[in-house]
Amino acid sequence: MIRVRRRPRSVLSGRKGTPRSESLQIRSPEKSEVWPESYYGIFLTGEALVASTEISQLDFEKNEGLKLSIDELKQIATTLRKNIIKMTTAANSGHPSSSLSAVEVVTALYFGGFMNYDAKNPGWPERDRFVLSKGHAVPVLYAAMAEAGFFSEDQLSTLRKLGSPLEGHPNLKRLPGIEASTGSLGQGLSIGLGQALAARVDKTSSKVFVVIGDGEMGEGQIWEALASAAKYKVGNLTAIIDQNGYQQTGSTKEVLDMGDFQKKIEPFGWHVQTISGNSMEEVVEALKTAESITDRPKMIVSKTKKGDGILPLLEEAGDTNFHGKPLPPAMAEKALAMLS
Amino acid sequence: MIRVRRRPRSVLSGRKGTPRSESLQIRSPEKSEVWPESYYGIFLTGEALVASTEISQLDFEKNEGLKLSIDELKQIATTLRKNIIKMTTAANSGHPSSSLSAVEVVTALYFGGFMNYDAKNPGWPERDRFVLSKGHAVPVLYAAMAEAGFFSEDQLSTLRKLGSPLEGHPNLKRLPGIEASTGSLGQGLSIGLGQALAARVDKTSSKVFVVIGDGEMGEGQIWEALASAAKYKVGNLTAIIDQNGYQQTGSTKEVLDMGDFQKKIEPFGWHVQTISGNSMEEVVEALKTAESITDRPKMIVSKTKKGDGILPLLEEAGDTNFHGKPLPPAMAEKALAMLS
Amino acid sequence: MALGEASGLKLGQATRDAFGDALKDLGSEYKDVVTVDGDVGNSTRTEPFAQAFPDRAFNVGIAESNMVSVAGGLASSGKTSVVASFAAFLLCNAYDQIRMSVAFPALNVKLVGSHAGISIGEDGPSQMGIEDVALACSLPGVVVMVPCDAVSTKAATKAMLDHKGPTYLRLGRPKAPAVYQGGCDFEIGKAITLKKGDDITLIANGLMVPAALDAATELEKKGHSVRVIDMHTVKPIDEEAIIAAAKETGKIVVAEEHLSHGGLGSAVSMVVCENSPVPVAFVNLGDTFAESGDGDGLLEKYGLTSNEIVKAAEGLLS
Amino acid sequence: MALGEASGLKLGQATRDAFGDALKDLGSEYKDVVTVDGDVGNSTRTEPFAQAFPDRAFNVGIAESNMVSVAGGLASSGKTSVVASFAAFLLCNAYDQIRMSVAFPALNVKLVGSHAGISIGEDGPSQMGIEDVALACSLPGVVVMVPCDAVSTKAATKAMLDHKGPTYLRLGRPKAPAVYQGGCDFEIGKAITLKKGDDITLIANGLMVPAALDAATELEKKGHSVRVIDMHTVKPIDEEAIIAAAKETGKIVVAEEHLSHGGLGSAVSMVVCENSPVPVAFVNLGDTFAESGDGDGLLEKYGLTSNEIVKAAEGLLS
Ligand SMILES: Cc1ncc(C[n+]2csc(CCOP(=O)(O)OP(=O)(O)O)c2C)c(N)n1
Ligand SMILES: Cc1ncc(C[n+]2csc(CCOP(=O)(O)OP(=O)(O)O)c2C)c(N)n1
Ligand SMILES: [Mg+2]
Ligand SMILES: [Mg+2]
Repeated sequence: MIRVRRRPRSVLSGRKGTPRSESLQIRSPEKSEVWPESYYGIFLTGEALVASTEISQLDFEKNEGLKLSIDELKQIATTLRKNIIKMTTAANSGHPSSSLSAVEVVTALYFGGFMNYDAKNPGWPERDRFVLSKGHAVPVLYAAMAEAGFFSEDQLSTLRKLGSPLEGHPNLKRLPGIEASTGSLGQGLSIGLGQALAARVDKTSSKVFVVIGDGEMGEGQIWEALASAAKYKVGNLTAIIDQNGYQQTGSTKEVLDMGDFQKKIEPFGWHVQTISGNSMEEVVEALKTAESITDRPKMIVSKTKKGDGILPLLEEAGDTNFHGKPLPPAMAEKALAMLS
Repeated sequence: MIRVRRRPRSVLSGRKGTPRSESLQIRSPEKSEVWPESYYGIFLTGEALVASTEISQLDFEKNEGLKLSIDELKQIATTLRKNIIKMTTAANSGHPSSSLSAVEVVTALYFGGFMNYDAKNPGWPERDRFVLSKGHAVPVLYAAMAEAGFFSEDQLSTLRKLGSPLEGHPNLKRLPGIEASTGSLGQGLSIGLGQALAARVDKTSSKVFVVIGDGEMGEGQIWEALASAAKYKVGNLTAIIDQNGYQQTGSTKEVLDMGDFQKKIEPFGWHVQTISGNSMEEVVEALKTAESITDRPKMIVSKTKKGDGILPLLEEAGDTNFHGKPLPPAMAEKALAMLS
Repeated sequence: MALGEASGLKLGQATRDAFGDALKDLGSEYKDVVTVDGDVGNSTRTEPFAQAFPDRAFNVGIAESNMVSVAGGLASSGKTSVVASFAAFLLCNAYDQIRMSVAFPALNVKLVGSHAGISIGEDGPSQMGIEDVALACSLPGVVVMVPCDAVSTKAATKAMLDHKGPTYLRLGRPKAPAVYQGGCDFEIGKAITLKKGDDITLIANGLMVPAALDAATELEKKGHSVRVIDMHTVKPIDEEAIIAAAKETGKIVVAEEHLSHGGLGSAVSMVVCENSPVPVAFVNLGDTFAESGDGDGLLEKYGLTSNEIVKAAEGLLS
Repeated sequence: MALGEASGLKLGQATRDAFGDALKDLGSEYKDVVTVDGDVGNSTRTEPFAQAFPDRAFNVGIAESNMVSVAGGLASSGKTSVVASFAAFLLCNAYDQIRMSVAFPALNVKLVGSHAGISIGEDGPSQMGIEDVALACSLPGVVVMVPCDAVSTKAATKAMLDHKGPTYLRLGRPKAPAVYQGGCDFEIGKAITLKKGDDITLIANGLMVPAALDAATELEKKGHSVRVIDMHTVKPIDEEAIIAAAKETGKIVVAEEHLSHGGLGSAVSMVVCENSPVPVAFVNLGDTFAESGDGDGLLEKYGLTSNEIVKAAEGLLS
């Protein structure tokens, strides 16, 4: 079982964060008339939620912890993928394919040494922030948070159930560690910009990372945020477009073809890189480059595959978008086998 | 007195437009406690509202009417400038400087042979449409409409007065010839796109022209419209950014510097030209070029001066933005003299 | 017990499905109709129309502001624009565009909001339209309709296309109990009395209509004579029906799957206070966001049930 | 006759000016306060604060959606964000951002909308906030304040900063009659009784408070004993004051510079119906957009005057 938690530098050096006042309350999964018993199978069979991997507990005191190797990151990515499928199939709803495309980016951010956070003290004011603007992909975030120790892995099975703080879209009021309540597309980059500006006002070194969907780029508010982030030269803001080529009603080519994002965003005054976003190597490299730029906001156009990791199954099902639907249990079992 | 009215081709060839049902009702100006008597001076002295010019009635039947010469267009532009100043000073409110920067573009569109309309039958379905997205600059439009014969020039003095359809921002319900109710910035390009698409559905040759402010370009909705207009390759849509370098609270450089619009908009799939928008020659040339492009939407970045024509007076007043305020009567008199 | 069961209703189509079918069916006759979508046509059910009439269907992507103003532009050129999204995204995300590109110029735009209410379930609050009626009613001149089942939704869809001017049609996601089995005489602004009665009136719309019918069944068992009104149009509201209810039954319960502020309850209250003051009780979401969970569980947890209507009625009757 | 003149009030500062002064004055003490503007700081009067505290003031340009979510982001990092624009642009153009980036996460964002009502005059309907109260009240958990004059606006500005959570403050453009000359004991959710009386109660807020005072003067001349209440907070509404008014005076007139739907009138009606049904009459804009014209002329034309309040009251008293 992986348990990765980075103790932020400031905590090590004696500063103390303020804990968030609301305490985490997670109820056990409730049964419901709505779903057939079988949907709970994956969790109810007693199979451990997270395939245990070999990465050992890190030495936090030396604070070299989170610079996991590419191989270790890839192992975590696989764990996240499995949990994404399990939890959405168990919930019998949700957006697994949208979550899968963003796995490498989220894994690298949380476990690759790019973000400072304290899973046991999520309200630590000087933490870095992660905003999932494409909120419907929140299973990838929950999987990462469980992995990072914000809450226990078993709780993933409460996804979308009445009473659970693991709501269908991120809710910052109910789940410590969530930095923005999203679900209405288009708002996350502006929220992240606000957080980046707060760090400037407070003279802290907090960084902010925002993940946006390629369909979501149709929202004008993103372009408002691009312009104003450039105005304020927020060097502590990095955004990632998860360019998986699909939106709800079809491919982005059919629905709204935004073409080459790099060409569109560079003239707004951002530093832009375009990478293969399901390659852990390229993601880590791009985040390093972004880290080194501090005089303006940074965009990573991350070309990915929606449903990455289980594409053959989506093809078999005749729907490589597979938007907003969970894998039926039999398909989920195949997917888990494929990922193992 | 100029009276320019183009009888659209279809009317000449026997087709008949449908008149708009609401009839134009304009009341005479009402006095008010709020403004000092002096503000009415310009209209009450009996001076003709429009300086009479030498251009003769055009021969509509030959339908060569509206291709006025550059010199004739410049004369009209001067008339519009004077009327903008007179009507806003008389109203003691409004946005003269924002109107003045767009005079050449509006003059060329209405009188340079680029738009088909019938001032006496404004509802003619196959007309071309003009949408003033930066609705606060509506004095330039009212001045042009009076000039084109949509209503009589005397009515300009009712601007912003209770009962007058010449409202502070364009209101399509009350003034035939107005194609969009604007005033909340950001919506005009989308409205124009809808009109361009309607022409496609109806298989008419209507064209649509939209004027946008450079500050207004901060509104995300414009960028939404840019993307979707490119998707639909609306070759009958031309937009003009009136890049006068100022918005409400300062220069665009200070408030929101969007830099080079051409570089930003070309990657969206538009045909883009950048011109000096207070040069009648360049405006006419650019509109001709745009007319020749029919496979995608067209943008003209029109670099202008806010308050063009009376800049020395704005400098003297120490405010080259002069946003949203009328010229005090004495300054207006000077301005009119300067323009004569 | 499922909604409507106590009053013998069977589950029918979801109102969004009924709308989708009706729109497609009317498409050939109503040639001026065009649709404008924001990448959710497969959820709002404009998709069948779009497939049948591809030249009259536009999908602008995830850009609700643009979507609504494009619809306004089409309408200003003579089209009947049907513009659909989730109620929350349509009303909340494009409100100013509705105000200025649709309502102020009084254009012929038909706003359609699906996924209204908390019964959408698992997707949670960000996707739930719980304030849409308040927002739609705050637009001068806009007709606001909240049909309760498939049959009345089909009728409302036709009424909306026949009406000249802007309208809002509120639709739900889950299957809805079939209230009108033998057809529905739907007229904008004219409430439908589903049950006659003299002791108390239950006024409801949307999914709360079957809940009100269930409540009436329960209350009648206890010996009360209950009037039930389907107030499918919130604006213009049927003042006559409300005044008659106030005068004749002296007590009113208003039930809706919506926030307390600015919904059906507030509209009824103003009519009552102005014309015939009587006690009114309210069954609604109150002043809160809901959460993720199964739809039925949410209706239960947030008090949108026939039980709550019965309780409210008994409070007035006692 | 000018508003407030009949009751001997003098013109004071516009509420937006009072807000601007108060915000700047409080800026040094309230160190967490930041402002976020959308290119209208010189109209909303956040400008003095921005000049005094340039590092804590952000102007994102003409982009209200971004403006509100940026304010939400700042608040989620511990700031008290004051975000101001014209009421119409703030509430209408950024509603979904308020819903999701502010109200749902219940962040400490202070929404401030200037140019509310039709008294702004010549700029016309596109710039008039006539639905802002309905929209603000439709946001769960958001406090909604409509102060009537400079003194109470200054108090409201402080109360807003002291309150933990999202608030909306409605401000007007023109100079407002000075209702509170000797200071104002402003408490969120606690109405202020300006005049005691037993025959009828006039409940008002904003510019309609001086109109109500004028009306009361007139009605008292005719022998009626009139209670006047400044209902400066629409949400949470002071139920106690309303119930007492209903019980003790038996008749209520509600006056506001706002649409009929979803405003103060509807909030009062619900409380009245639920607790103590009595006749209520309404003085408001009804269901219409206004037009361009001088502010006083518009108030007259659209019936937002003391005369209309007198008429409404006499309707109930006769
Ligand atoms: C404002 C808004 N409009 C519409 C939706 C409905 N919706 C949810 S996901 C989605 C598609 C998102 O596409 P993209 O951003 O490419 O994300 P992906 O699922 O491909 O990762 C849509 C339209 C929404 N959540 N918010
Ligand atoms: C949505 C919206 N936000 C704010 C305003 C207020 N406003 C009116 S004009 C203006 C400045 C416009 O600048 P620009 O587009 O450059 O036009 P200019 O006056 O310079 O021609 C602003 C902010 C508005 N009318 N609409
Ligand atoms: Mg995508
Ligand atoms: Mg400008």
